[in-house]
Amino acid sequence: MTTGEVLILASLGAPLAAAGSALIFARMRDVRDTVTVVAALALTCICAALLVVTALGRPPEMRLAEPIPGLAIFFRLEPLGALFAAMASALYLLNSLYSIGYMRARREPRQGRFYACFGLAMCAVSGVAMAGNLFTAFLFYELLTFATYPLVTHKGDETSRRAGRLYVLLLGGSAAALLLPAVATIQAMVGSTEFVTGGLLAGRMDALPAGVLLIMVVFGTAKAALMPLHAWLPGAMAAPTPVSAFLHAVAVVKTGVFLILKCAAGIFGPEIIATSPAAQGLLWVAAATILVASATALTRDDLKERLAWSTVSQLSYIISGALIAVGAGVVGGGLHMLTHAFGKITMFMCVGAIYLATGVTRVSSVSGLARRMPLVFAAFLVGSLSVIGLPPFGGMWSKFLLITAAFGAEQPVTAAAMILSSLLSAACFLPIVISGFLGEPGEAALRSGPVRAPFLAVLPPVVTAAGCFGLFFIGDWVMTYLIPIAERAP
Amino acid sequence: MSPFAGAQFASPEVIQHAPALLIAAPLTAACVAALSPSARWAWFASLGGALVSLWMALCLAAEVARSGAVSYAVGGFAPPLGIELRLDDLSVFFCLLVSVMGVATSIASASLLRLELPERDHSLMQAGFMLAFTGLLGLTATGDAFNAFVFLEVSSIGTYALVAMGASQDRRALTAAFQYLVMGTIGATLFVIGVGLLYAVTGTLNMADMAERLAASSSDTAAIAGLALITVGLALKAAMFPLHAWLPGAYSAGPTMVVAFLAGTATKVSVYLLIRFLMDVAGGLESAGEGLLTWLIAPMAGIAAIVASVQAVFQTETRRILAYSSIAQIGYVLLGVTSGSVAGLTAALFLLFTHAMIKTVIFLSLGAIDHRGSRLETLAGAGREAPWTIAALALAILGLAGAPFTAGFLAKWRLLGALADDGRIWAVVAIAASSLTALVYCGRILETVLFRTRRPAGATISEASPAALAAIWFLAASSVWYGVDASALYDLARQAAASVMGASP
Amino acid sequence: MSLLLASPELELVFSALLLTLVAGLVVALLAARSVLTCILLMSAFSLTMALWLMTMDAPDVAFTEASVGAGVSTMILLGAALSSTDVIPSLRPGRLWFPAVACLAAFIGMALIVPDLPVFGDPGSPPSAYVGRLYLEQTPHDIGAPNVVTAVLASYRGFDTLGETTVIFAAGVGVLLLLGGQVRSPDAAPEDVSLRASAGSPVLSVAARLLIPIICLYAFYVLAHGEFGAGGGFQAGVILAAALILHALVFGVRETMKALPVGVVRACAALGVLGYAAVGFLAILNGGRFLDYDALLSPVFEAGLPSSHLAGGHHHWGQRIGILAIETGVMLAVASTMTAIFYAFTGRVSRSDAAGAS
Amino acid sequence: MTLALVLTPYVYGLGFFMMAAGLLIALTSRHLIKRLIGLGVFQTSAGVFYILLSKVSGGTAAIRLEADSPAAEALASRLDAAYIAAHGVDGVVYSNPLPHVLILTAIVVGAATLAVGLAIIVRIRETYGTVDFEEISALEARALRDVREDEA
Repeated sequence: MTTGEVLILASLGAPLAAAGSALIFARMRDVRDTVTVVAALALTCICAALLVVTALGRPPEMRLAEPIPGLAIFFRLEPLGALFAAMASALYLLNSLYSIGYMRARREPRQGRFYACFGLAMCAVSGVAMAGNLFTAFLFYELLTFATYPLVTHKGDETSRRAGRLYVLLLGGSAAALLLPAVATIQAMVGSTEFVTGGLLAGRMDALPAGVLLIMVVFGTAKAALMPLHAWLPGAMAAPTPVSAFLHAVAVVKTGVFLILKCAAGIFGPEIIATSPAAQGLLWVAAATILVASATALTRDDLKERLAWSTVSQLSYIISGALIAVGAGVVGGGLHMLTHAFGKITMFMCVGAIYLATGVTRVSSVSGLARRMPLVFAAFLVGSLSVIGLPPFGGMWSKFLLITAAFGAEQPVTAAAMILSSLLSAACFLPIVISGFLGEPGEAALRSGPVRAPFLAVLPPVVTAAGCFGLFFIGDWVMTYLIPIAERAP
Repeated sequence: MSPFAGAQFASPEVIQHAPALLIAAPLTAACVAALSPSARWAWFASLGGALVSLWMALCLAAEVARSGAVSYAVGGFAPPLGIELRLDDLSVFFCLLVSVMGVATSIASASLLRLELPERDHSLMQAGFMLAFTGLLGLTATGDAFNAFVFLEVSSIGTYALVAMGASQDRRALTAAFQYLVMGTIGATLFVIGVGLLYAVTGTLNMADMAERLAASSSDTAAIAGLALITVGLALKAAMFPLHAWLPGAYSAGPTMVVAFLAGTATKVSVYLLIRFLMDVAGGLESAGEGLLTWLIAPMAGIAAIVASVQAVFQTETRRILAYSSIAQIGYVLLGVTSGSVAGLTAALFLLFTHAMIKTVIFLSLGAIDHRGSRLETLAGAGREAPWTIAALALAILGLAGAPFTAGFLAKWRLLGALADDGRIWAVVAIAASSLTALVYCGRILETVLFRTRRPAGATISEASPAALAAIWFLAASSVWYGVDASALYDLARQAAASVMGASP
Repeated sequence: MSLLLASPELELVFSALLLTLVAGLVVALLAARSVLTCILLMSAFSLTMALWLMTMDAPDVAFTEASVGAGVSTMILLGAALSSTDVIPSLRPGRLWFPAVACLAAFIGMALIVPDLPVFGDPGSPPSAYVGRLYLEQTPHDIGAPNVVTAVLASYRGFDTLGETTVIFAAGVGVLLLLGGQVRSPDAAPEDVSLRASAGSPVLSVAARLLIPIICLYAFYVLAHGEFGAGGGFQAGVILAAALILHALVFGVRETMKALPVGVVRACAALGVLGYAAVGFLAILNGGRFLDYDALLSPVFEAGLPSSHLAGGHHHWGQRIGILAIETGVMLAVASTMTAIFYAFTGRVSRSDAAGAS
Repeated sequence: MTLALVLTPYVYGLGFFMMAAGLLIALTSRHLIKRLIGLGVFQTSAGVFYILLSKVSGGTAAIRLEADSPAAEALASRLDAAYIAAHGVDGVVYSNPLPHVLILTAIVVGAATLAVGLAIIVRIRETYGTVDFEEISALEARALRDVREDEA
């Protein structure tokens, strides 16, 4: 077995082991939590190694099993996937620490199941990130849906059960009804579903049927929350904050857009996308999503819901990037995936910390809270600036790249939507920070005594905020790293 | 390559008689069970009969892999005078299906019976179960059309009474059993009239001989009518839409061991006969077999896939949900069968096997935790009280929903791929729509057992017995295993499909 | 039958007329409004059917139809329906039209294929010319029994008959499961279902004591004679059961159950099927195929036996012994299953009567 | 043979009529016992069809006769020699025995079905107090409604 194969197996196995031991040690909380963190740390190291190996130009490959002749569970890394895996594992580590702080402080029940599902979800994310063909990606994509469903319904009340139903129905349903037939059709028509540089279907299929397939793939990947299949995401906010922070700002939604990016680059290829009217139509849908979602975010008073709507909007940036058919679009999409993940997870963690310390969940009640928890609000500010796309934070590079690419591909509508949405984002988040720092201390700020959020709930957002800052400086390196996936793009 | 190629499970003397022993062993077991003084001995007898049959089925699988097809002239008279037991890849596939489900049910049966019926009935229940098992095995093995009718009745007559025995838990079992009896008998009689018409045209009852003579016959109106009657009769037995009305009642009210076994095998074996007659016996009459498949079965199967799934959503009783889901699954299988390609038939057979495993797990585990004809709500929070049983149940339900890494997913995948390949987009749409609906009812069951906590008073749930757990987990684990590495089962299915389509595998 | 009428064509006409009578009884059945009428019509239907079968040269079938259809079936129908003398209400027309149209369509569909079916009485039709004829030609050589129906039933298609016996056994198992819970021991058996008015009548009991052995003897005659003329295990079994039922009617079920407990009856049914299967296993052990009667006797032993009476082959003793053995198994299974069913029904009916009375 | 040609549709028609009538009774009668009787007629009519196939004009029951026995000679006297030579076996024309064997089996199966069906009916009458199909349906519907009301 080569080093690459060992690494791939380990990156699938580590989170699985974490899941298993979380179940076995469900009642011994210290053992359980330690094992989770150790596994996450190991996973981060493994993914870093994978990142390096891929950067050295020796992408590891592995054929796990062949459930159907001619159709294998097959892994092959490439820059985008390695980057995604590394990002997810690093944030998984931070979020595990944060979860321990949050869940213990809240004395949540069923924590064994909680960590087990987290581990399983992370395994699924690794699987998608490393998938060498669409079939494998689909398998792990679906696994992710089922693994996160118990997390959405974690609270067990009627609201969360209803959210869970919507979650499974939209994610599982769209995958079963659109993505699965698309994958099957590709396999039936081309005889393979492998991701190929330049596009598997390029030159093998007419633009019209390929366009139909493209529509099926993009809407079938409802995790990317393109309207009108976005409703599950605000609903999923019923879950505990660590779940919203990691899964619904990073793992689940990014898996969706990652899959779309991979398909755009590896299955359809720039030629088909450039000529297909379907791609043009989807771009308009994405532009509409960007605008409508960020406008809706403005109207939401619940902090988590506001963040969720903003996520819907930001995800469509990445989808647009995938559909622009310019190399810079895909690279920009990949970069935005990274920067938005850091920004949004920071914001979610902050919101959770605020909730722990004060019980505040609404925008209208944050007034003056920053005086009690300045560090958290500072991190929130950094996160929002990055998401808005202002220097000196990572989000700036990706937005810049995407908007330039949109203009370059003569898609002024998309570019305009992105610019306008950035303004809306600013209008959406900055008032929170301003009111937190400058507003009169509200009832909530005065009522509760000096309760402090646990250390483990404050440290991780600060670290990710620092990450947002750091990304500003390594953005260029990331772009260079991602260039190979956009090869052969016009 | 068959996974059994090169395997040898017994001495040549035994293998030589395997086709007869396959059927005679459970028959003997049935008699012994009826003679048994105690429930325990009857259980041993039934377990022994089922195991010997499984052993013989394995021997036959190896033998068929080696030599193509096995023919056994019962009584030493060569066909068409004598009755021939004929096992090719297709029949061996179904032999394995029936005997595996039979063994699993048999292992779990003792503890299931203890929950449902007084001890004095156990030995006769085991005898009836073995008779049904004999009949189904006979159906898969026989090469004689009238002999098939006899085994159809052997498998049914006892079953009617067995289903009615559910009356100790749910009085509706009686009316359901009566309806089952009337419909089953009408089905079998239509079948026998159809065989009579084929006999009138060909003068023979041996299926292979019949196929040859049909291919040579000049006028085929009567033969087509005969095939149509056989199709309708078997459609009744297979609960094919719209002739499915008997099934939900029988499945929801019958005793668990009976329902688990029937759900896994009875309708499946009818599908086998349908394939045998329409694609093999009618092979010479291209217009007839294909016409029936294309214009009668395929549209009905498509409607069944959608309508039955929707009906499943609106049921309140757990077993009824699953019964309607079975009807929809038969629709999927028949869509695959009617696709007219080896890939489609392979996918259909694969789905059929995996679905049999899944449904057996589900019914066995529901019965083992003492949940019968009752409403879904009474299962709320069962996951906490019976974690092992419910975990297997959840795995199986995920398989039913077609979640990845389960055999159910791969089966659906193959089916959709094959149908898309044949350009049957309407069938793909029907299955996709039905799968979506399946997600709703599967989700409902999962949500109830895993995430609900409040339960109406009075319902107690306890973990299944070790024997039942062993059977349940064996099947559940296999269904997951076949979701990752399906090559063994898939190869078997493909060989079977290729043998009936006359293509080289 | 064929000897009665001068012309073969007239024979066909006569047969068609009898069939018209049978169909007429079905029309009457369609219109019948009381359960008792239905049962009696059913009985008459079976009897007429048996007559018709005689005209069709099927004496074996006629025998069975008369004993099973008109005899046993009527009896258990009456047993089950005794307390329900109610008039059958008719179905609402709304519920009726769809099945009626379906049945009519089926009839028309079937009628359309008549031109493609063999002509009535045609000796050259595929069924009569192919395998059917082969049996007639081969039987003396293969089996040696004059009655070709028995040869086919018991030997050529012995496997079918094993299945058929199994069906009967399965029915017995089913009925005992459903109704047998309360007829375990003679003490628990119901008071009596004898002919109450005549219970204890010396004439009847003497007649019965005389008749029962004769009926039993006749059953064994039918069993043994099956090889040469109409008859065989099924018919013998039904007749044997009739003797037992007569005993129960005259002396009371309780007495019969004492003489022949349910457990014994159930065991006999199982043993009958088991015996049949054992013949098959024995053939395998002797190196033949399952149910190959030729393999039952070793050649050395067979050489010492006189050759069979008809076609002088030396290997027919195996067939004769095999046929007799499996027919005995069939008789045992059929007789005990019928008795078990009778026990179950009579036990049950009076039980529910008793419940109603108290 | 002309007479046979006329009779053919008639006898098959009677057989098919019995099938349809039996099926109709089995499907539509309100009384469960009558349903079973209808089922019996339906099964028997399948037998009628088989037996119709077995008849050979001028034939006799399939019990082998020696060609020189008086019975065989009496039979032969009614037929022309050519017919016997073409369709007879060793000088005697027999009807086809195979359908007889099959229908023996079918009759037994019918009796078995009847027995099990009646056993179920007896249990139904004990449980519901009626064997009227519609009354049973009404009772079940009422029971279901009661359960629903209890819950509500």
